Amino acid sequence: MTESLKTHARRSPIDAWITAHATATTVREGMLQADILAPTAATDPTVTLSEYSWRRRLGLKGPAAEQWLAAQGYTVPALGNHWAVTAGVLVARLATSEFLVEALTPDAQARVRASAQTLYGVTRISDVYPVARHDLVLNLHGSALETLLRQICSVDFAPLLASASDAQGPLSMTSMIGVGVVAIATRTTDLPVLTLWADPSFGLYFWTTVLEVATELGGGVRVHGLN
Amino acid sequence: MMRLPPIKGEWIDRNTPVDFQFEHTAYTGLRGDSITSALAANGLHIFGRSFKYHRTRGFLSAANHDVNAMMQVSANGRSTPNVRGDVTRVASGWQISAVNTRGGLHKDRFAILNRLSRFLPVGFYYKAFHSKRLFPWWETMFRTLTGLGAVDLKSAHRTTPKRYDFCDVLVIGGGPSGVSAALAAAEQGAHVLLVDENPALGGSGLYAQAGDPSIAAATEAVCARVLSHPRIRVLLSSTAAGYYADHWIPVVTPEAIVKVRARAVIIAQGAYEQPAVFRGNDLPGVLLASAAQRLMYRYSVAPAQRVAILTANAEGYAAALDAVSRGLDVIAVLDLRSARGTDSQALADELTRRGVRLVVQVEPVEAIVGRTGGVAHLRYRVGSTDTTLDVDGVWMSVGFAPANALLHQAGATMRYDVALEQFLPDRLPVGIYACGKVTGHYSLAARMSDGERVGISAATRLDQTEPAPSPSALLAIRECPNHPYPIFAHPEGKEFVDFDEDLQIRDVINACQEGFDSTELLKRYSTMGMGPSQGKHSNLNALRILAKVRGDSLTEHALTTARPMYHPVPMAHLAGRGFMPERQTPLDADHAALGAVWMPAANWRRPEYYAIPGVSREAAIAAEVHAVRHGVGLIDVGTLGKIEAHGPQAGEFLDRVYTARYSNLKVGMTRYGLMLDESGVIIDDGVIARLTAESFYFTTTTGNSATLFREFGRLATWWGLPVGLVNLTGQYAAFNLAGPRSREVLAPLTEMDLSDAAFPYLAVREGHIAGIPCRLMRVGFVGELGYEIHLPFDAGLDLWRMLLESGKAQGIRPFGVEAQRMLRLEKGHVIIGQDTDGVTNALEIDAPWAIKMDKPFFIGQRSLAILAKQPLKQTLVGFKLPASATDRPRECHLIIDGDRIAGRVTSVGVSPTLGHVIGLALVDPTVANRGHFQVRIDHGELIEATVTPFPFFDAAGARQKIGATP
Amino acid sequence: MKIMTCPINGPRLISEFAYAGEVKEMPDPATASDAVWADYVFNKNGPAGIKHEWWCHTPSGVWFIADRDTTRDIILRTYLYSRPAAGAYAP
Amino acid sequence: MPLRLLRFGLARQHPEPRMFTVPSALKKTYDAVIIGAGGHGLAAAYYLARDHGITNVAVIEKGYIGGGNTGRNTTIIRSNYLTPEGVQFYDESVRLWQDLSQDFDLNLFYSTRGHYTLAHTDAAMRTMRWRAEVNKHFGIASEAVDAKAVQAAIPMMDITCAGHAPVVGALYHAPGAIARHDAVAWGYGRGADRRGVEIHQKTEVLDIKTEDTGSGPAVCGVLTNKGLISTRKVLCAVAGSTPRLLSMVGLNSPLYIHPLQAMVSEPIKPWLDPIIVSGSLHVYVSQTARGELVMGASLDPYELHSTRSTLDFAESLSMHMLEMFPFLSDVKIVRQWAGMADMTPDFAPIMGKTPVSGFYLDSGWGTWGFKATPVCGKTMSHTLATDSNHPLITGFNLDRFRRYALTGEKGAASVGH
Repeated sequence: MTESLKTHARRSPIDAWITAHATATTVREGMLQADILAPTAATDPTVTLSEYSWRRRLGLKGPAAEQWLAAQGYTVPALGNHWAVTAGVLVARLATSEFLVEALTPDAQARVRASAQTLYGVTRISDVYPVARHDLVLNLHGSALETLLRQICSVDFAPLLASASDAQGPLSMTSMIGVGVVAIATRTTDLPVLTLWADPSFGLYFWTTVLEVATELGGGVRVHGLN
Repeated sequence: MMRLPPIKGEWIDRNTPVDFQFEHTAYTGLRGDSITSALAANGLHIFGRSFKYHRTRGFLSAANHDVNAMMQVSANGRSTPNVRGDVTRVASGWQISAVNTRGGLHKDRFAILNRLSRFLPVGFYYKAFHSKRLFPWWETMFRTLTGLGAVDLKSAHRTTPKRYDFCDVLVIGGGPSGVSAALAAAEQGAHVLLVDENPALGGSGLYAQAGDPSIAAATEAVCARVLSHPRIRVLLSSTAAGYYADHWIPVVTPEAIVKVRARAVIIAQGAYEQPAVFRGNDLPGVLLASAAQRLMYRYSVAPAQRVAILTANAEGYAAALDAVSRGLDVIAVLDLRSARGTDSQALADELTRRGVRLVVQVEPVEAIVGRTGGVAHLRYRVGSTDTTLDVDGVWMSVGFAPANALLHQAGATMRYDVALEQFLPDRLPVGIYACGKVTGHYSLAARMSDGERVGISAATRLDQTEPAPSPSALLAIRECPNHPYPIFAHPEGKEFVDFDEDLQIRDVINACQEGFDSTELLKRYSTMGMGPSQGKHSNLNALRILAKVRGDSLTEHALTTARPMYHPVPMAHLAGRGFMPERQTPLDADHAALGAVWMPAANWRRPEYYAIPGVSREAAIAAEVHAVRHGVGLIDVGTLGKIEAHGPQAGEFLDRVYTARYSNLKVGMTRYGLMLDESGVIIDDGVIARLTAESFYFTTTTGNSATLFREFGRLATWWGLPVGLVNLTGQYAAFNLAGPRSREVLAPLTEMDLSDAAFPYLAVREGHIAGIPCRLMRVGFVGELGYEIHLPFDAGLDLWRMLLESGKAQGIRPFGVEAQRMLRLEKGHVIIGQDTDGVTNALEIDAPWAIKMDKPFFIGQRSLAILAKQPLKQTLVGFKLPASATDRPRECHLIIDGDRIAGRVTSVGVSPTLGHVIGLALVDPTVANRGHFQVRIDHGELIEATVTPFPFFDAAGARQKIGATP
Repeated sequence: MKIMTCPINGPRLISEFAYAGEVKEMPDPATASDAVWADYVFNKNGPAGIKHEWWCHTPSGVWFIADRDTTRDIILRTYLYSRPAAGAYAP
Repeated sequence: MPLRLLRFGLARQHPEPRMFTVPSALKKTYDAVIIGAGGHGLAAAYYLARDHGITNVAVIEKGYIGGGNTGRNTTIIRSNYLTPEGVQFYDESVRLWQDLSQDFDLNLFYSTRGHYTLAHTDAAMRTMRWRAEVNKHFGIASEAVDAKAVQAAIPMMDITCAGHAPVVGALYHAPGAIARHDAVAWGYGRGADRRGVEIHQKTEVLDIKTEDTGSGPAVCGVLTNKGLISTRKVLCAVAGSTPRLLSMVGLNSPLYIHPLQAMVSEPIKPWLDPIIVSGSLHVYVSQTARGELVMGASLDPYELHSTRSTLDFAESLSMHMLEMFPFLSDVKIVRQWAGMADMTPDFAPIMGKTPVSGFYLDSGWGTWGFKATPVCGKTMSHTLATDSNHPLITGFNLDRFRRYALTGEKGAASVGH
């Protein structure tokens, strides 16, 4: 078989939106991303959506899942529904015994990618159950963040956002505009950032709907996110 | 001109005129005017017609309850029905007309009904019009008469930005008690949300002044502190539409609903002033004293020049002083009581000083209409002497009804307090508080101190599980604000109890006489309180009449249940934005580009077929079928449920969930799965693949995927089976590459050994295609050599494109659900939900091979054992029609045996492969056994079908097993 | 809207949860008479009162038991399911 | 103006007597006791007295006449069911309905408006055709019609439902009707009352007494908060309270109670003639003679024995209403309410004799059973009077579950794909 076919693109859950709206694209971790968008109305947007689906990610559960993560050198939060970031890698404990791992920084990508290849490889690791994670991942940020959230989710995020840190914190699994999401609040600038993970098959609906509400509030898309 | 001189706190902006039309005549009001205050300022006093008798009506409350001043408003290309004229702020360019008239407000042709009123008693429509022959004619007439405003069928959907909000203490009502409560609660550190239906705080504290500005000043002072308090947020022009479980209150703002979750709720909504019931009490110019005060202080409009005030409390004397101080001529203050209370007396003395005539022991006889259509005279009686006054306004101040609907909804119990002649909250639920007039406090000082007490209590008892102690016993009442029976019958009637529904005293009495002498029955028979104001100004007086008729007291009656909405709410507000979650496979955009005609599948959409320009639907589908049978086709099956089960007991788990056995399934092989409910009814099916000794991968139908995955989790918990369940439904793409040439298409893209030896029929393999990790299953749903390929979502689109590219030489075609349906029908494979229904049990589809009754347990097994002892009611059979047949049955056409229904067609079509009609049917076995049956097709003719075994095509399954020569 | 408290995820609107009926232990299919089995399959504990029910927090997939008063619409307690002690039939 | 209204204008005294007399106290004994003075219970009492000459009957009502689901439903009357049992049963009901106003000399506003059950998927459309074919087989006017026909009949409707659920067709049922619900109970109540039946409102049943006759248990009395009644026949027609009464006689049933909610708009000028139902969007709506839109949706998602209202009901129903009828954006909802629906596993009622001799059931009405009121009265009075199930209800007996002989009405619940 030819080399050319061996390498393939990862597709973002909002690939169709990107190809329709981006005037220029770039590839991050093998995933097509918008580089430049047709200029949006908001010059200084009150709330922004940034996509991070391209980050390397893995998910797992099973009796030996926590052990395996530790063996891989990841720091696992002890508490259920909590997350912790070490060496640019986020490890989240969903409910009690399921885990979501994501490389946040550029230099952490390769490491998580390697772990993912082991985890999802054809040879199973006993008592570790891989959970595919091709989620739509997006960051919400800005002065109108809470206003936006109050239109799309019944949970009061004020406490979560208040406790936002860059090292660890609680996470919330809830339903937003009818889609199940994992939500965490981090803080890299003065304002907190809410990161959401959603099932990719809901990706386009979720992205376009939240963007529609955000746009009404004077917000828009920030292609390169905050970092 | 009836506009009064400016006064502090008025809501109007004298520098901004507003030009609008009412009933096709141009008027000018001021910014801040309500529709009716602007009309009053222009000298009008008739604003609408009543619902039943089409009587002319004017102001009643000027507080959002003037149901007879409902308007049809046309503005910016939108015509809106049932706009409340008494509170809606008029804007430039509005074209306004009264609802419910025929030929305009002043030439309303239906006014004739007023003269016929004596022939239209309570419930008249139950007593006539019902001859079977004539009713339709009468009904048509009723339907032209009925209704209020009209909807504009052209107007577009208006979405609203509905949102959630949260607070410690929600205070509903911004009058003196409410603002005091909000301030006190905030001072305790609570985050407070204060809601008031008016555009400004203060309530009656600002308009009931008794001519003494210091009262308004005291209220103003508290309002100012509230507005500047860091922990108090204020929502104005907003109503709390109801109380729902766990302190969940929809606050209706002009733009949208705010759904507030509070930790404590304080109801401080005050009281509705109640009308006196006497002949002519509905004439334009006869209104509640509080309405007059609102008009004088909020809009600086004089609702009259020469006023008689009918009263039974201090509030009436206060209103008189307000009238005098605003320069109106108070002809007389007529007191229904034999003696004044202490509060009244003080105010009466002041009125005497100002030369106002005061009378006691008054019994109103009638208000009499004048040439202008408004009230011109008031006749009253003292002892046996009648006096008639020339007036242009009659103000009623005889008592109040507490605004306690939300307390009712929250589950508070009420008691009727005889001393106060008012319903008071008795026991309040946890976290619910009340203050002000609702709890019987009427003086400004009392309302403020009550509010403060309750505000502190609410803020300091957050999240306590015990309800607050009942509202404090009232301070000794110096003067009762409520007359026990302000109701005065007149031999000629027209004393209105309910202004929405045009109900008079005799209507209540007659309803009781007919046996509807309980609050609920009275309401239902007379429609008392069923109108847009929901009885806010009628239920109490009706109850008083009811009690009098029954010879008992209000202490023995309860008000009818006050259900939401507290105040009518537009559907656009309730609907909000209307989120509709939709799922898409990664191929969605490409399907569209390929000309997909969509069909909904749960919250997904799937290509029904791919349209070809200039080719019919049938032909396009036939072409897709042909491609799969003779070449190769590709279908997106990514909407199927996709689940993994891991762990040593995964096989045992599947043995219990499905009817077949999986614990003995060889690694690398797949097996069909049929799922039942506990009663033996088929609910789902799929393919189960064993990837390793401890890992299974399986599919469910699209519609059931979410609920079944959830249910598997429950079963594992219930059964105590530690099985690891992973839902890949959205995380994986899947498509089926099928057809004799499918192998040729796949081979160039993979190093996997696709030979029958290495990868036989029904096997599952994991490997890479074009470098993408994939799961391949050789399944035979469409009955050809085929590979169902499951792979990560993010790689789905690329592999789909590569396969279409790679298959060009083999003439590959994407195919849709319809082609797949025909292909599987030729193979006689059932579709759960089409060839079965909500009651079809597993014995009825003739698939014994799929059901292992010798297993220890599976869901539905025990019930099947019971059903097996009974004769089959129906069985699934195949049938065909000769190629010559021109008429063909459709799905769900019935199988007829003599005069009875013997079954139905579940699937049918002309097989492009076989060239004649084939189908499946659920049929009474005795009929099926005859080898032929009759189907009743469209237009009723019966056609003969021949029972035939299925699969209809390639019965031995050679094509899917070893592949056919293309 | 009612608030229900998931033992793992905490208090949420009840619309985040799925209801799966009362906890109903199954008779031994091997020994149960047809009548006993039909009663298990079809009959319900119909009268109003306090019910022990299966509920699932759908965004997290957490199953738990809720004790609910169906007369007053009040959720009394929520907790994770534990298998009944020996004696009850365990499928 | 019909002449019969003249008397009201001319008479000095209101010329109408009580519709129902107020019986003094409970008697010691009745030939039959009917529990529940809703439409069903009163209809049974009416036909017991009129057709079977049994008038020594007490109707016991915890609240007031017609205060339960009779007064809470959305008043839709139709017979477009799926099974022969269902179709024939409801067809008889519709036939009775059509003459009821004249029988009672009371205008029930029985209004034949036509009834559209919309299909938004091909699977739903198959079910519509199935129902249409079964209906036609029994001579009932039902037709499966396509989207064009729907649009032609309801031109103001957004046939795409805001693009969310395009209508592909419908089941059109011409006899579909609405009626003034309370009046039905009053009509039956008045008729029964005039024939000597006693209606005891605000009287609550505390227990039902049975004795063992050797051949199993038999009813012998009813204990109320106003004293003990001895009787050999008890009809239970209490919808949401049925399970409680069943437990009094030691019976189990598959009945479970979910609230069913409804809401009504302010009066607007009539624009909607037919009754519209959409299963996918969970909407049913009709416009009354007062001009109000009466709207309902699907059952609440969990068991509850309370008639509380929920906001999410009003929100989602409004949302779906606007998908179909966007021009109603500014029309206001004035009131919402709920009733307790007694559901069964096969979507058919549970009627007739029970293992307890003399205890008869009229239950399992699911979405309120208003449309069945007359035929329930007819069949249950027959069953009571003759102690044998009326032929129209033999398919609906309680023991069908023990026998695994469920009706097929739930067949319509099948879903495609």
